[in-house]
Amino acid sequence: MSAGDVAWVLTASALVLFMTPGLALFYGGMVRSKNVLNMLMKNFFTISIVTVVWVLFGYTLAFGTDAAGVVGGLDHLGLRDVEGEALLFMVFQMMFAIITPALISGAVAERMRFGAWVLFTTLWAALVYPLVAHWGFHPEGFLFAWGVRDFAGGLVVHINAGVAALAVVFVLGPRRGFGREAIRPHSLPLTLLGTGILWLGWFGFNAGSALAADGVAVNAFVTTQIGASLAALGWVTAEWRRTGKPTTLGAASGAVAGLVAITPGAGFVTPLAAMVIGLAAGVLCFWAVSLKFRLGYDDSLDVVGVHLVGGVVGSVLLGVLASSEVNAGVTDGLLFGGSAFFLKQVVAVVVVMAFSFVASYLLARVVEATIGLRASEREEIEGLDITLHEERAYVVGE
Amino acid sequence: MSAGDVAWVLTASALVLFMTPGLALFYGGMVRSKNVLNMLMKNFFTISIVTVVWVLFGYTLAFGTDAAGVVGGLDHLGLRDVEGEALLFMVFQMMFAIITPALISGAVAERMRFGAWVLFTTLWAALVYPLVAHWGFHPEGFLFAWGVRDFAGGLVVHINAGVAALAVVFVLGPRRGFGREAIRPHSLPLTLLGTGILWLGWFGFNAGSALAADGVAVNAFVTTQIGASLAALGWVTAEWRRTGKPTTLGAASGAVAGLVAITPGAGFVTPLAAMVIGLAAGVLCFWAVSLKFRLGYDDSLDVVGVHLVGGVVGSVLLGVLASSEVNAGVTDGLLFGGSAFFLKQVVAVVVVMAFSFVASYLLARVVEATIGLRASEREEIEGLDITLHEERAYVVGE
Amino acid sequence: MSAGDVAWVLTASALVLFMTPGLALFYGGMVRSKNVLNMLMKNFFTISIVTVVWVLFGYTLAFGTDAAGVVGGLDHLGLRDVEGEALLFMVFQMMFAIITPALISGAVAERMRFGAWVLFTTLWAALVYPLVAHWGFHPEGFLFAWGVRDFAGGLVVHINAGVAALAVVFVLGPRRGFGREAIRPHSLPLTLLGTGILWLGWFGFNAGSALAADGVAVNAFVTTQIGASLAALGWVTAEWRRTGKPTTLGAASGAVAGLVAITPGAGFVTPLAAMVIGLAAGVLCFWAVSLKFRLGYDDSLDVVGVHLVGGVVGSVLLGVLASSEVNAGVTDGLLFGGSAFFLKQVVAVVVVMAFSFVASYLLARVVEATIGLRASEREEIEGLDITLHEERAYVVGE
Amino acid sequence: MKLIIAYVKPFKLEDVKLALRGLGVSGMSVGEIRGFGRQSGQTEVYRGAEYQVEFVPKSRLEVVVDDDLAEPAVEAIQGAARTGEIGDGKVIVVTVDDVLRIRTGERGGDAL
Amino acid sequence: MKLIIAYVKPFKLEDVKLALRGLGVSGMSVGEIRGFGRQSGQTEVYRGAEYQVEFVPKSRLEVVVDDDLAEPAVEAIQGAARTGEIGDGKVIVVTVDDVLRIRTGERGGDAL
Amino acid sequence: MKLIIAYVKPFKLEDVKLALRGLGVSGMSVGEIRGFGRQSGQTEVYRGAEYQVEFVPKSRLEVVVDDDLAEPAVEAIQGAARTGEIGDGKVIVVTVDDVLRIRTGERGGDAL
Ligand SMILES: Nc1ncnc2c1ncn2[C@@H]1O[C@H](COP(=O)(O)OP(=O)(O)O)[C@@H](O)[C@H]1O
Ligand SMILES: Nc1ncnc2c1ncn2[C@@H]1O[C@H](COP(=O)(O)OP(=O)(O)O)[C@@H](O)[C@H]1O
Ligand SMILES: Nc1ncnc2c1ncn2[C@@H]1O[C@H](COP(=O)(O)OP(=O)(O)O)[C@@H](O)[C@H]1O
Repeated sequence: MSAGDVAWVLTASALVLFMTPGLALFYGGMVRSKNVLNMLMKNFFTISIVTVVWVLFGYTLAFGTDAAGVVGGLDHLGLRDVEGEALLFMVFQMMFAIITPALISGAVAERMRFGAWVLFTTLWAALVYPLVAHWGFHPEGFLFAWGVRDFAGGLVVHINAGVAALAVVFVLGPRRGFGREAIRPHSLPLTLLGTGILWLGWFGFNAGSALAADGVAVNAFVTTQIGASLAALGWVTAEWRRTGKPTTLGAASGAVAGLVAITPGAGFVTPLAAMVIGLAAGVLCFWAVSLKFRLGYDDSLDVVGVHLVGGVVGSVLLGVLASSEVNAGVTDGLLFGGSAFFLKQVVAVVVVMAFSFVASYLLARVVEATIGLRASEREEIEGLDITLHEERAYVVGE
Repeated sequence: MSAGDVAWVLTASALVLFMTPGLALFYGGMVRSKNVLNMLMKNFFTISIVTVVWVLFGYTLAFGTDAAGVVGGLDHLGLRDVEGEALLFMVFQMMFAIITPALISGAVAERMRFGAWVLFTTLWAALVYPLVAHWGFHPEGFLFAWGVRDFAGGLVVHINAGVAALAVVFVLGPRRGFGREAIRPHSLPLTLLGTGILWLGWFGFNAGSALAADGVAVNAFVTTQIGASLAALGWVTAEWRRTGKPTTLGAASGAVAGLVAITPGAGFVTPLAAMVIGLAAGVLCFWAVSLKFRLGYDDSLDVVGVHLVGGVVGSVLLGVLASSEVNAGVTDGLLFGGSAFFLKQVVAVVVVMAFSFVASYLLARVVEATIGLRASEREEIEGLDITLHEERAYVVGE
Repeated sequence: MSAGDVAWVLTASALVLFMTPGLALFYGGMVRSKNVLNMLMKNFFTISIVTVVWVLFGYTLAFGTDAAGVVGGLDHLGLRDVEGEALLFMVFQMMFAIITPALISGAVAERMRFGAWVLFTTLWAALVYPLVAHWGFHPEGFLFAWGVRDFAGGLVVHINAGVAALAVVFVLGPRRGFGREAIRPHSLPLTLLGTGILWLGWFGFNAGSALAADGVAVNAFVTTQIGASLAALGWVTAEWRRTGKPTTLGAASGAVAGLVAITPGAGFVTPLAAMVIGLAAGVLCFWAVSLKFRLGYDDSLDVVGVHLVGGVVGSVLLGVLASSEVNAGVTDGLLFGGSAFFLKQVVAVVVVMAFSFVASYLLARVVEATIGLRASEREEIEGLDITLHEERAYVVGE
Repeated sequence: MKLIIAYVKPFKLEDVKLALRGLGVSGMSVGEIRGFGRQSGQTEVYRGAEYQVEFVPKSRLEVVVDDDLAEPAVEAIQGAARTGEIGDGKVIVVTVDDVLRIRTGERGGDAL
Repeated sequence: MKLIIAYVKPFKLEDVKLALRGLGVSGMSVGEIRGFGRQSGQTEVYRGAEYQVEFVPKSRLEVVVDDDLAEPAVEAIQGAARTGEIGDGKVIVVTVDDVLRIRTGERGGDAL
Repeated sequence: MKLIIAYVKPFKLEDVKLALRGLGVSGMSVGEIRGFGRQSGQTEVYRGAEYQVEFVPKSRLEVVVDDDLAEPAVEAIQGAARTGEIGDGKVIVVTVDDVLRIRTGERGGDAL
């Protein structure tokens, strides 16, 4: 790696770390004011938890010498022999390992205890994420080796987190009043700020995944910008037509949906293909977030509707639009006659969804059975901030 | 371009994109709480709109093969043949094309309909910005070819947006109560946050315009820091003397005024010259923002006073202080005997102001005549957030 | 320097500048709503003040040709002959000179007049900071030359600012009601946002101090991430055990304490050593912030507890854990048999504390004797925002 | 003396204030409340679903006046606050035993 | 007519509203107050030290009713707001001289 | 029983509370209001122009007391809230028909 490549990956790593505080604000603005600190805390503390897990053994389980395509060996336990470029790669990947479980926190908002979150995240970051990362990112991971491609984490990050969110919600149950009363965001400006930070960070997320300051990075950068923009356009247009009102929450959610959907293909598709992916993600995710009301699961901040659905849309459309001209590292998609690649992408989606759902469901059950998952009725009514953290987010007039 | 140059321009592009959410917060804090979401939405949605316009034809109109020095040809329609370094340049310039119309949103705050904004921005981004960008940035654009220099967008971005803001305000008219009652910012902390983000992003804006990680970039970086600091100092000192109180809004506005004023000369003047430019911008813009009350046009968030005036101050002072020693790409300014260059800068300012004013005025009239520009009295009284977006920015006590 | 190195240091400089607005928000959220603008203003204005001081003579006093190991000569007065790489180094260091006095503002919050702050900061940035910077950072500064090491400013920035804060607080006295009533943060979300920005910026602060995009930068980046994470973990665990509640303010403060503590050693210790430093900082700083109540000095936002204590912990532990294998620029620490180096670190801590305390105390007295330090009782009761700036932070329902 | 409590549409507060001033009423106290009544609350959109906020924000003003000013004040308020639409609000009159001006200790009418 | 003022635990407001509706009470006005009384405020932690907030947030509701509805309304409020714990709140009844509906100018019972 | 309503300068609230406690008053309810009166509002600066905010923020407290405690309570409030400057505020006394403690159903004096 040249100094230029190192400079870019260092920058990208910093930007990706910044995404987690951004996510905290994005989610924090969407909960009621009595639960915002708990939301922020769950995200910030996830940074600490995963950093420790990743340094000690998460990294080696994901990127250590391959064992049967399923998991990495223990050769890099405690970062043994991880130096120079490998150390840079380790920390860049660490940021992904951090934000993935953090994404789940949006689905369990306003009712999952903090202690339960700490335990669940620790287990999930140790047992679920490294495996999926190995399959999708490690050259000898069975999905990657088979030809599946996931440029920056459509499978590994978004589908993985989105389906885990669904599993945990099944165990946790809905918030009091879900479906009956409208539970409104307490501060949309906070959510929009979070969106801006996420958008910024995503350039590091996607363009940084080129691991070099080269043409692939540039392509990923451009497709990221286009995917986010088109999805916001798609989402807002769809809701404008349905409700007659374009909303800021729609614009924010649409942008994130587009960023999610372009993630798997950012370095593999053309800018024009990114327009298609973004538009599709915006419209489909808008439709998807209404499912929870109809099906009755309380995915509070739409992790399923945005990250799972957006990740699936992006991973599958990559199977259609991938172009070996853009990046020799991928085989052509359906559109260019690569039906095999398309099928592999679909299979990969199913495999990751199945594994992550089952594993996450079991971990949630374990936490429930041991220390309990859910806040008491009183805690939920009075708010998690004051009852679990004994803090108040806003104190005015003093 | 070396990997180092690519790394820097990628970083700069990300930082410039981040400026638009920053601007949204900067403006959002200055409006009343009933209109903050509309303000944020106008800025975020502008990202989507301009991204599409720029990809499809905006870029080629600005940077396609020159036609008579006035406009670019259609050779890059839909980004045809835009790859590698060109693609990087395209996306860096896209961020400028986005924030320029976004700047206008501050002048029309709290009364322009969202739909009208969407239409106006689309037309403006398609018909006005690309032309001015071609004149000032394209090697064969008539202003650039004539010897006019605009390092990072004093003419193309700030004067262009500032004068357009004035034109639209003339068509739109003032807010109810303007001049009679004081319309106060609803959250100055939000505005200060936006200022911080803008300051950060401006390093990408100005130092990134070197399109390389070289001495010119370093010089632009340093002059940017100095220009912003001195202008904040100048503005606050001026108001401290007049009203006896230094204000945070003054510090924030001063910093932005300095960033605007140093933009055209960042890579062309010495650090000490930047002190002069910054100080002048701070004092003159402080004086300029009071004009609207005297002249009675409601430039709500002072786009004219800060961006137009700051841009003119910077572009003209560049004519005085430009130094070919700092950058061989510019001819000496008045101070070093370059009276010709000084005159060219003045002429360029006049040309851009004239064109942008007329074009923007006509576009505003078109929008007014077709779908209407202005919110109804009831919408304005109850607030644009709840009436146009059916959302409430802050919901406390739930 | 290669373009890659320049790209990274430019990026790092931008990130470090961004830390001061971040600090403003971090502090701003912790004060009462009637004083938040004053808090923000003190920080933003410090950027302007120090930029001027640094350009005119601060830089040359710190990094001009050495005079007796104590101070730099006047050869770079007004940036004379500071070009290219030197100019880049100048602006990177400028950002450190800015945030150091800004840190002090947290200790004097809610009662120090704005004018007094302006005068104090100007004097301090001119007379105190450049000297300490010369001693610790300049190759011929007596501490550096003697073998003391301070990778990114444990001594120069954090101990220096932390002890200065203590000195000023002694002169200024406590806020009305300190110790009797609980003075609560008015917006913890603002504080968490500030924490996120500080964390991001710190990557530039520490990894940028390598002044190259190389292995040392990577190591500093990784240890920074680990130090912050472990300290947040340590702080929250400690308070969880004591009070039964994990707090967001604890997580935020812990992260900052870890970032402070890893600063002096970031490029000199291994990732595992960083875990030790972070954990120690988290636990010790948690204990330290309670001292002010017992000893009765009103270090309002815990600049002493976090920056002084964290800086001492980090500088001393560097004396224990420094590894010449990680970086040939440092001698081994106590753990590897380097008792001499350990002692030098301890001595350096004492020297900087003694000098900075005395100098800062005298400057505070001078300001008190001339224009007065402290706001009147009425100003303190009604709030500094409305009385000193005639602005209100939040205006709702308009 | 009478204590007049009125719930009015916030954007009408300004007019009401002027009307009372016109009667020589020296001061008043205003707070914000959530009003429930015939007027239905604003529609809001969340995740593509529209719903109605149950309450309507109103301004609640309190003004103490001498008995003879009570009726004129009530009428002034009505005149100024009226739009003719549902939700214009109510005016309530309650008898006051005594009023005191803290600064001077004056009682009754002199306290106003 | 009577003006009923009640301080209740915020999360009970919903039930109180329904109970009053049940009696055919057409509207009410609700504000937020800081309550001081026997119930001790929430504990909060700051810098590792626990302390108690002095007040308790309560909802304050005002409802004007005809004389004959006053007693039932008071009982309805009690029934709905009661948890049996300290801090359930108070209900205060005050006599109203007159009420006016701004929209129509109706007075007395018709104004409700 | 009497309902005492007082508008006081916010930073005096603490003293008023202590004074009432001194009389054995068990509780009170406090809200924030915008006060209009003789006292002119704070000056603010916007874009280099100074203007005056029309209102002054005040604390509004409500306390219900037995008849015999009413006068002492009024005096206690005045004593504690007084600064001697314009804007110290008012105290209003209104007769209460009945009070009820929600928790126990106690009425009248026992409810306090
Ligand atoms: N019985 C009541 N007691 C107290 N306040 C009431 C009552 N009825 C209505 N209000 C207040 O008056 C406001 C307007 O009443 P509403 O029935 O909506 O329209 P209108 O005033 O035209 O009858 C309500 O929002 C509420 O604040
Ligand atoms: N004398 C009083 N005057 C006005 N409000 C009161 C009075 N006493 C209590 N309150 C209000 O009633 C609320 C509940 O009273 P409290 O003594 O805490 O419990 P309880 O209602 O069980 O007696 C208080 O928070 C306060 O708002
Ligand atoms: N007639 C009134 N009705 C209700 N509240 C009043 C009235 N007059 C004054 N107030 C309240 O009392 C406060 C103080 O009154 P003001 O005239 O400013 O000073 P002072 O109390 O010294 O006469 C005002 O801010 C307002 O809240």
